[in-house]
Amino acid sequence: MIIKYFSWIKEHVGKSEEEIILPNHINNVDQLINYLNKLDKKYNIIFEKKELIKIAVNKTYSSFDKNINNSDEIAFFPPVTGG
Amino acid sequence: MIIKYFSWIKEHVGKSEEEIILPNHINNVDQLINYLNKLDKKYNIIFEKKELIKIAVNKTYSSFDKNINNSDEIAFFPPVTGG
Amino acid sequence: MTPKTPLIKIKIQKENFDVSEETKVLQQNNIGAVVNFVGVVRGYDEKNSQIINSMTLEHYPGMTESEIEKIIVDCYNRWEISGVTVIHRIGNLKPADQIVFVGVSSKHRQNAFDGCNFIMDWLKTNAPFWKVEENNFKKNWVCFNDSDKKALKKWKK
Amino acid sequence: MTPKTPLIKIKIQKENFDVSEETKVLQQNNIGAVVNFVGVVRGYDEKNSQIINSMTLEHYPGMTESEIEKIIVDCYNRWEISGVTVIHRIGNLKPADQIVFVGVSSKHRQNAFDGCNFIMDWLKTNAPFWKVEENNFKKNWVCFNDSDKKALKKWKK
Repeated sequence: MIIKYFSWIKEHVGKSEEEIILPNHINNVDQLINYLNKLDKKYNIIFEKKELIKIAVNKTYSSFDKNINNSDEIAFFPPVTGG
Repeated sequence: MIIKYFSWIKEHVGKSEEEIILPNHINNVDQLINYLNKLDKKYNIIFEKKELIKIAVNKTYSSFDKNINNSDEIAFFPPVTGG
Repeated sequence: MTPKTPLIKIKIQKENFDVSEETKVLQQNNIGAVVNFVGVVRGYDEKNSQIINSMTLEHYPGMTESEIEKIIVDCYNRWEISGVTVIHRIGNLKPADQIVFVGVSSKHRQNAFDGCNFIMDWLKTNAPFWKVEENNFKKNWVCFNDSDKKALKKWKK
Repeated sequence: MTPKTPLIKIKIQKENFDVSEETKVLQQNNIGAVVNFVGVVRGYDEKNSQIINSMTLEHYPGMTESEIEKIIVDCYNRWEISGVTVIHRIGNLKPADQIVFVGVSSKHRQNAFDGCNFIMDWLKTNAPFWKVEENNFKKNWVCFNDSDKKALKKWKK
């Protein structure tokens, strides 16, 4: 699974993209976030206030309960500020 | 008094502008129209349906009861179609 | 940061205009948003199902400029805007020619949208221009469009 | 006379754009009205009272284009319009640089105004771009603007 990060989230994680092998017991975005939180504490500050985070699964806005699998591309980013 | 005509009104009158000496007893636009109607029947078709005519006195939209004098510039034209 | 003396430019001209150049004039104050309206001569009169070869625009010099200025002042009184440009062409124009430019700049994009929309609606109904459309067979003075009068209703306070 | 296949142009690019050229593209169908929005980089952050020397824009390639396309399709479903162009710049930009262009053409000017306004509002809230503002002392990721979210309310059906 490819995970992408943008804006200040990218700076906190220290990279714009990483690839992980999604464990079998992880079925949705919420579970992925819990998994990452346990993996490394650098993720904690990002997911501390989940309401400030936007999620895309395969380049489409998604919710925290969205089902995912290892072939999906997940992105975490703050609210957008274009235009 | 200078009287200006625009668009199809100009074509009916046969000129874009004319100068007249305003008789003393004529005090407003309505009276001017009556005066012109008697002067020459070419004006009749223009003023037949007054509601289709717009008036400007000294380059400002005005009503039929607007007071006028010989030093004013009057214009008669159809509704505008710019833009 | 909006200047107290707004940028106002009003031009009635035969010449074409350059939308990029006019946009730059409106960006002079480093203002965030510019909204432009550009009107183009159509090649077909749908109401009368007729091809248009060309059109000629006449106006009332002096009154045109003062009416447009009144509209712009009204616009400034309604919204916080920093610049307005109105360019209207006169004379003979062909289909696809640009005919009118209205540009409004503001810190706030909604003000720029509203101001530009407002000026266009009032320009259509108040600025003394008249169009005659020409094809091979006849010329036809364009009639007042009732939908333009209805468009004004949205600006009633 | 509106073509069934509308003109859609979406560009995410580092290069500047030319408003005149883009207006011409939107006039291709001899359509009567074109409304353009041009966003410009400001030189001052009023909220934090800070000078801005430059800003850098990043985006999510692939998602950006598909989100903008969704917005444009929604726009076509709401109004009779004949062409839409969206150009958004990325990379490093300086104050007074053009940052975004949204142009909409239509037979009816109100549709062009509404369509352009609608696309800008949704672009601000849905297209995955992020800005970081830089001056001599620090860099500052721009926060989501609550007024942009409020702006969407006017499009609720």
